[in-house]
Amino acid sequence: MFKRSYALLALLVIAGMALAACGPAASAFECTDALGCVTVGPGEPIHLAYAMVISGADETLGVDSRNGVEVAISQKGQVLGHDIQLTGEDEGCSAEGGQAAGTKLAADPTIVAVFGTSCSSAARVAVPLLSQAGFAIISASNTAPDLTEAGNENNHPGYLRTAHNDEIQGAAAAQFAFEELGVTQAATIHDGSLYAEKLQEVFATTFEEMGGTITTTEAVDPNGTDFKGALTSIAATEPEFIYMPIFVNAGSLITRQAKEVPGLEEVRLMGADGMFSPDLVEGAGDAVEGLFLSSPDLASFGPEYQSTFLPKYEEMFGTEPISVFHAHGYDAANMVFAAIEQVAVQDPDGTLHIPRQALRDALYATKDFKGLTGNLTCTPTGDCADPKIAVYESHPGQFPPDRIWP
Amino acid sequence: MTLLVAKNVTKRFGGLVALNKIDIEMKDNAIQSIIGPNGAGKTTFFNCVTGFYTPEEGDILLGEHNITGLSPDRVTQLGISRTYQNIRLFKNMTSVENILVGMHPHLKAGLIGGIFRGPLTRKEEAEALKEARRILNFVGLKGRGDMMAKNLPYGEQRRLEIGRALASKPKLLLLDEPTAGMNPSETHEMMNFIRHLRDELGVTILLIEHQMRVVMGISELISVLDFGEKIAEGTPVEIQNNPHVIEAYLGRGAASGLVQAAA
Amino acid sequence: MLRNWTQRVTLTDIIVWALGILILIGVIWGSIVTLNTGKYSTSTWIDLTITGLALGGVYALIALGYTLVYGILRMINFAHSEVFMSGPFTATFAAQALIALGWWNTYPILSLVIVMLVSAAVSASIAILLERIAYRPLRHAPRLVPLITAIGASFFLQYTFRGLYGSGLKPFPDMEIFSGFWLIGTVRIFKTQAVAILGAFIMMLVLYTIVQRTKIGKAMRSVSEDKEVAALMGINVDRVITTTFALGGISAGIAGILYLLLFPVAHFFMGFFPGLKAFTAAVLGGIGNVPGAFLGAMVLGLLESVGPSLFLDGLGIPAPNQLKDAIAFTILVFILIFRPSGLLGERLTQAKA
Amino acid sequence: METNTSFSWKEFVKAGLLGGAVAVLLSLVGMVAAFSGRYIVSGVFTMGQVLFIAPILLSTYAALRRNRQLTNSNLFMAGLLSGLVGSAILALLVLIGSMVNLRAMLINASPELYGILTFGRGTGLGIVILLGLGLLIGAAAAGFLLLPDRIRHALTQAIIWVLLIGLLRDLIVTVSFRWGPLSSIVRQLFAVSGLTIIGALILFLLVGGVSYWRWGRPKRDAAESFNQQRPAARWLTIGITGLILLFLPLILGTFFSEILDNVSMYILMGLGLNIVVGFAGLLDLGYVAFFAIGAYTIGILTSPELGIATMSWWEALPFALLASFLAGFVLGLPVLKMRGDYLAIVTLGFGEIVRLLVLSDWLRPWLGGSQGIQRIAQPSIGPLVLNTQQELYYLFLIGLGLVAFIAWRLKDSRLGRSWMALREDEDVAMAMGINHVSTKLLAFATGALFSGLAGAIFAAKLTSVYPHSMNFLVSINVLSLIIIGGMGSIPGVFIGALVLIAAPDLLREFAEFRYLVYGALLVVMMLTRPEGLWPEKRRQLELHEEEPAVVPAAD
Repeated sequence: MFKRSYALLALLVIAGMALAACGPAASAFECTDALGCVTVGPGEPIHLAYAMVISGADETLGVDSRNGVEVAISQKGQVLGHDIQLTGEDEGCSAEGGQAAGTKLAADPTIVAVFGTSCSSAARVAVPLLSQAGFAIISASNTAPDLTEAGNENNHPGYLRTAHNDEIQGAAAAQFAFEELGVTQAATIHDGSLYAEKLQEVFATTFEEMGGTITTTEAVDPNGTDFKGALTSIAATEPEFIYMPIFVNAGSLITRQAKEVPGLEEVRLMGADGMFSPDLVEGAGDAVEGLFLSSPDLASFGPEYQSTFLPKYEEMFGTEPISVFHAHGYDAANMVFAAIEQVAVQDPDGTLHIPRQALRDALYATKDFKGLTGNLTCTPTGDCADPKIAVYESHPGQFPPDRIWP
Repeated sequence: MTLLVAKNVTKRFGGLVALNKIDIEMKDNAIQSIIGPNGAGKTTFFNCVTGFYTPEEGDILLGEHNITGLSPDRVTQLGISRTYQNIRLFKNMTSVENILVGMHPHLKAGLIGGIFRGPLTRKEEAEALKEARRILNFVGLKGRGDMMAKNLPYGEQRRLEIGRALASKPKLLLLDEPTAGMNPSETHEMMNFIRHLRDELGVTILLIEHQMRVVMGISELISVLDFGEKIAEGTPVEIQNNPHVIEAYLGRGAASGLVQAAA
Repeated sequence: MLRNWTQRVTLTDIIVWALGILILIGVIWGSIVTLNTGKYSTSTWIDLTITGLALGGVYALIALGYTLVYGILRMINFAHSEVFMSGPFTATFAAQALIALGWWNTYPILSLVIVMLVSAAVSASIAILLERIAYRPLRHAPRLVPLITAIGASFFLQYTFRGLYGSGLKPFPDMEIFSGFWLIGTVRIFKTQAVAILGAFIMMLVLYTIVQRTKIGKAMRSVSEDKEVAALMGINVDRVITTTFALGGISAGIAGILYLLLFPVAHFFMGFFPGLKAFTAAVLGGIGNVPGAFLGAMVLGLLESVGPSLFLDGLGIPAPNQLKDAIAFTILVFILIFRPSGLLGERLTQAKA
Repeated sequence: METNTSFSWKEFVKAGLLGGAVAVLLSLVGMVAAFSGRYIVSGVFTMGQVLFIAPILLSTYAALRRNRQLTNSNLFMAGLLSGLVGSAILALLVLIGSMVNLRAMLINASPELYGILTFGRGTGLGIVILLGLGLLIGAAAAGFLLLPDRIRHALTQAIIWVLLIGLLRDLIVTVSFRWGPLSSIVRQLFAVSGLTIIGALILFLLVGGVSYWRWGRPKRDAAESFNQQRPAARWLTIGITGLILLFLPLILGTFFSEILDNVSMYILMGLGLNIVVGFAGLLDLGYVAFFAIGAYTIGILTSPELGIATMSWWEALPFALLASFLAGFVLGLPVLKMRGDYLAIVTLGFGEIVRLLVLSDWLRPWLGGSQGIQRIAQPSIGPLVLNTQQELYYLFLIGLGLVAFIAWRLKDSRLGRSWMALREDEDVAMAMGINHVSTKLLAFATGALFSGLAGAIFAAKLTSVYPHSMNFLVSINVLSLIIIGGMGSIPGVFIGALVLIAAPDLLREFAEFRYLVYGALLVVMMLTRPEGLWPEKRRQLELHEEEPAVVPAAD
């Protein structure tokens, strides 16, 4: 069976030998880029790829971002007269998945840029591989600080992200809680994901630096349903405020159940952009009243998101956004398009040459880019998310919620 | 000298008393039988002896060892092996393999030996194989060695099972209805075969049997169980004209049905 | 007796017992410490208890499905967790439709009934299909085979529904009549919780009567004793087994709705862990035993919601609730070791494996 | 014999319904749409189309085969009927979809899907086309059945290979990039997606011709031929395969090496679980636990992050193996007295417990909690650090060789016999003097050891471990692959791993439907071929025991 397939491969090669004469003609363009150029022949599509989690328990995260990217592509139509081809690999929200996806994508020199990864654990393994291959890498949902921390072994050239660095968001949340609300006793909840765990850690440290006290840290199962136990043990420590940077599913249930736990009825809850979704409002029902959510400043995010993005998304995928990082994916895609249009060299016959290093530089140089998730400006290490974090207060049946701070 | 001594062995299942104060003694190199209507507790007694059940009361001694409540594998290692009323071979292993499994207690090779197959292990395996073939021949399964056990004809399966039991070199061999489902000629063969076993190998044999011809034909001593009680014991002749036995077999025939359902 | 014990005891037993005792000590010690610190008030404990019982109610209804099937076929219907998922997942759409019709809060009871019917119907039909296509042909195969099939079916169903309805969350709308709580003395019991506990209890009674009193129940019991004999007595074994699966499916479907009343978010993965817990519950109470399943589920729910705070907190384990599943599984293991027939015992004669 | 010409139309309607139902299901779960982007033959037809045509074709063909005795005309009638019914169901879906918005519920019932099903011809015309296609399918099935065997065989082969190569286009092209001048040549045969028409033709004729030519020559299926070879020949085969394996990564490059690494890792685990499930008949669903223990032991002992110890990988390895072996014992002790099916659930529980513990904040100082352990040491030979997939592949290869050898030796040892005896009949096995607890424990612990080894290499490969890598699905993957391959069969593990682990890695659209397909495979396998793709020699009939379970997946 398998021996045969090798034989077949060999045969194909030989058959090809005959056709060797008619190879593609070399183009006039001289590539001087440090990382070389991608050449896209006339009529060929520009090849972009994703490395996101599209199977298993965390798949909504990746599928949602990918959908965001696809919306952007279909809205964009063509870049410099070339279609856009999106292929991708499943990174399984795990290190091994990241390695597999990274290795496979890295082996395909036609790829210009990679969207991903979804999970920071995957990024730590995949990004070096993709960076090696000379791609530009933009993640829509990595939030682990080390990925963009200058000098950190996990920070690699060519890597950018439109998602929020935990450092920024966690700190902002702490600031809001301590200064705006004036609470001094806070508890935190995480769900064992890198994202939540890191975010609450940052919150805790900042909050304590400011002089507040963390009464307790609870951990919950993201697939769990009954969180009364966790909430009760939190209630026993009598916090005035609970920070729970987790995801929609557990988030909405905790929001409900907190109202039912004696001692927590009046305690204010706060989530992060992982919960910034219409599903939360539906899932949490009336209990959502007064829930704080931190998220990039939607000043620019509001109308366009509602008026054009959401309808398009639902038209394409038959459902509302299933998670929270679709807009980030959408922005990432548009950043790439803009950068390509900026650096690509086009031959008269329509052939496109995309210098890789130049593309990266263009992306790092992104400034005041009007995206769904705010005004994107990239730092030299690749943090592109709008640094202005706003806090929103949710009300039943209302999305997006009201911006109340700053 | 006596090989097996069972002293007032009692086994209960919930309310039902399956064995009630049973005493049975066996001489070395004897052929003895246990008879009784269905559900009289014969097989239960076997299970007690072989360690599958732990009797609530009483002792079972094999030679000088007290084997009461030992786990089955220990009992086998001490020299008791058995066959089953409804043949229970390792269906999907070959005849030879069945025998080899039977020889388990006498082989040493463990994990390490199995992996490295040092000279010792290889020697052991080779000898085991030879021995296995010898046993196959002895039970008249020459050339059947590589057949899947389940593909053997009924009679041969019986013999293979006995062969497997012999492979552990038992002092005492328990045969649970060895002639069940056999026609007269096969039955006759089996009787000779059992005598042959005793004479050739000097194994002591305890039978459970229904066919009176067999029982009366080969056993030196017969114990009769009924409702878990030993109601009689003696030579074939004594048993044949023992009123209790006749009653048990003819009188309360109807009753035995119930008991069967219970056991 | 003692003598036999001393003779039979092996190294394994000793180690196992040692482990058991160690854990027991840990549990007791933890509880004592927790109670001494007085971190939690009495009312807190009561709240946790009620929560636990409500959770137990849901587990109970799923566990009934496991128990019925196991009782009859001696097989773990691993895919029952997906039978449980399929109903409510589908019912969320019915609920949305009812809202669109404006019935949801105008005729709450009617709506609830409709939703339950939908859920039960879907779950039941999935269960029946499962039996017909995947299990029936394997009825006489060695026991490993149907179990593996069940695992396969479980994954197939899970991801089929993911494909059909998508992997997003499907929120289940609140019902006004069930919002809020009753005050019994100082004890608050939320209406949803009350419904869950009651529903489970009623369903258990119904099934129990069906199994014990009705004709089909008689047939079920005789099939579980011995299929061949039952067939000889003119019982249509296939029909009985199908009925059993249907009953299991129905109870799973209803369980699903109660589940959604308590935790109003449905998704394709919602069946897996509750299913596992429910199985634990069934074993805990004595699998194949209907009241046992109920009792077991209640105990499990209780231990899960009270356990972490009671046992682990005292031992100074941070974020103890993270480990509540670990508690559930540990219970399962030790039940199976020390009392394999469960709290109430396996009602049906058990086959040896 | 007289051929009976009267037959039940019902059967063929059924066949059609079945085929149609499957086709609809594949469409509604999104497979059709997902694969519609992937051309088999560029511009001609896509995998998506194959996915909704094949079920109808196959079920029709199967039904016809069952009624070979029918007269040709009847066969054709029957075929047309079945095909028509099948396509009618699809048409129905399109029709309903065009009238009501199914999408509110079924997210994949998208205009795109209808477009694919109607070949972009709009509802009305599309439905007509669909029905016509149905008739065509039916006729094709019947005609195919009537072809002389030799030609039919050749055709089948050709079609299968065109599909296969067409699907693996990306893979082949990507790999071909390493072949310098050859790459452009190979790529002549392929379009941007799938084969070019010429490429397809060449391939079709090539394979068709070859298999037509080879027809009649004694062809034995791989399993048989291998088992029948004389030892010498067998060693030769092994030797050659060995050489191929040795140079594989050099030929195929990182892309493939990555896949090879994954496959070998799963084979390692498979061989271990095969001992537990296949040999000893203990269904262990918590197998990932030992994998985790192996990986984490390496992590704890080598990563400077936790500051517990900073050994080299080689120094840590023995500890990892010991740890997993002991874990096998300790976890085994309590559960091994349980009934088979309880064992499954309890081991599953153990797997979860381990995952929860490594995830827990409680053990975070020692195990890294959700942040996992990074900067794990990689094995080094002298100055050379094995840190690329190619290099690590050899580590896997060595481990694989060792483990396979051990498994193979144990299979026919006294221990192996005891395991099988226990699997066959535990009571009797005990009556043969086999201590069931210690024997089972050995199986459990040996399996754990292999899994631990896999974990240790895994940790080195990633230089990091996270609790999320240790989930239940790993156990399911391993279980699936040994069952598909053939329980108790060592070569079966290899086949299973190649099919189940490599396939999703090669076909990215597939990844999304991985577990759907696994599940279906498990069920179908158990129903139709419980002994697996490469059955264990002795075991071949084992699972058919009391009653042949050869029953079509549904009827």
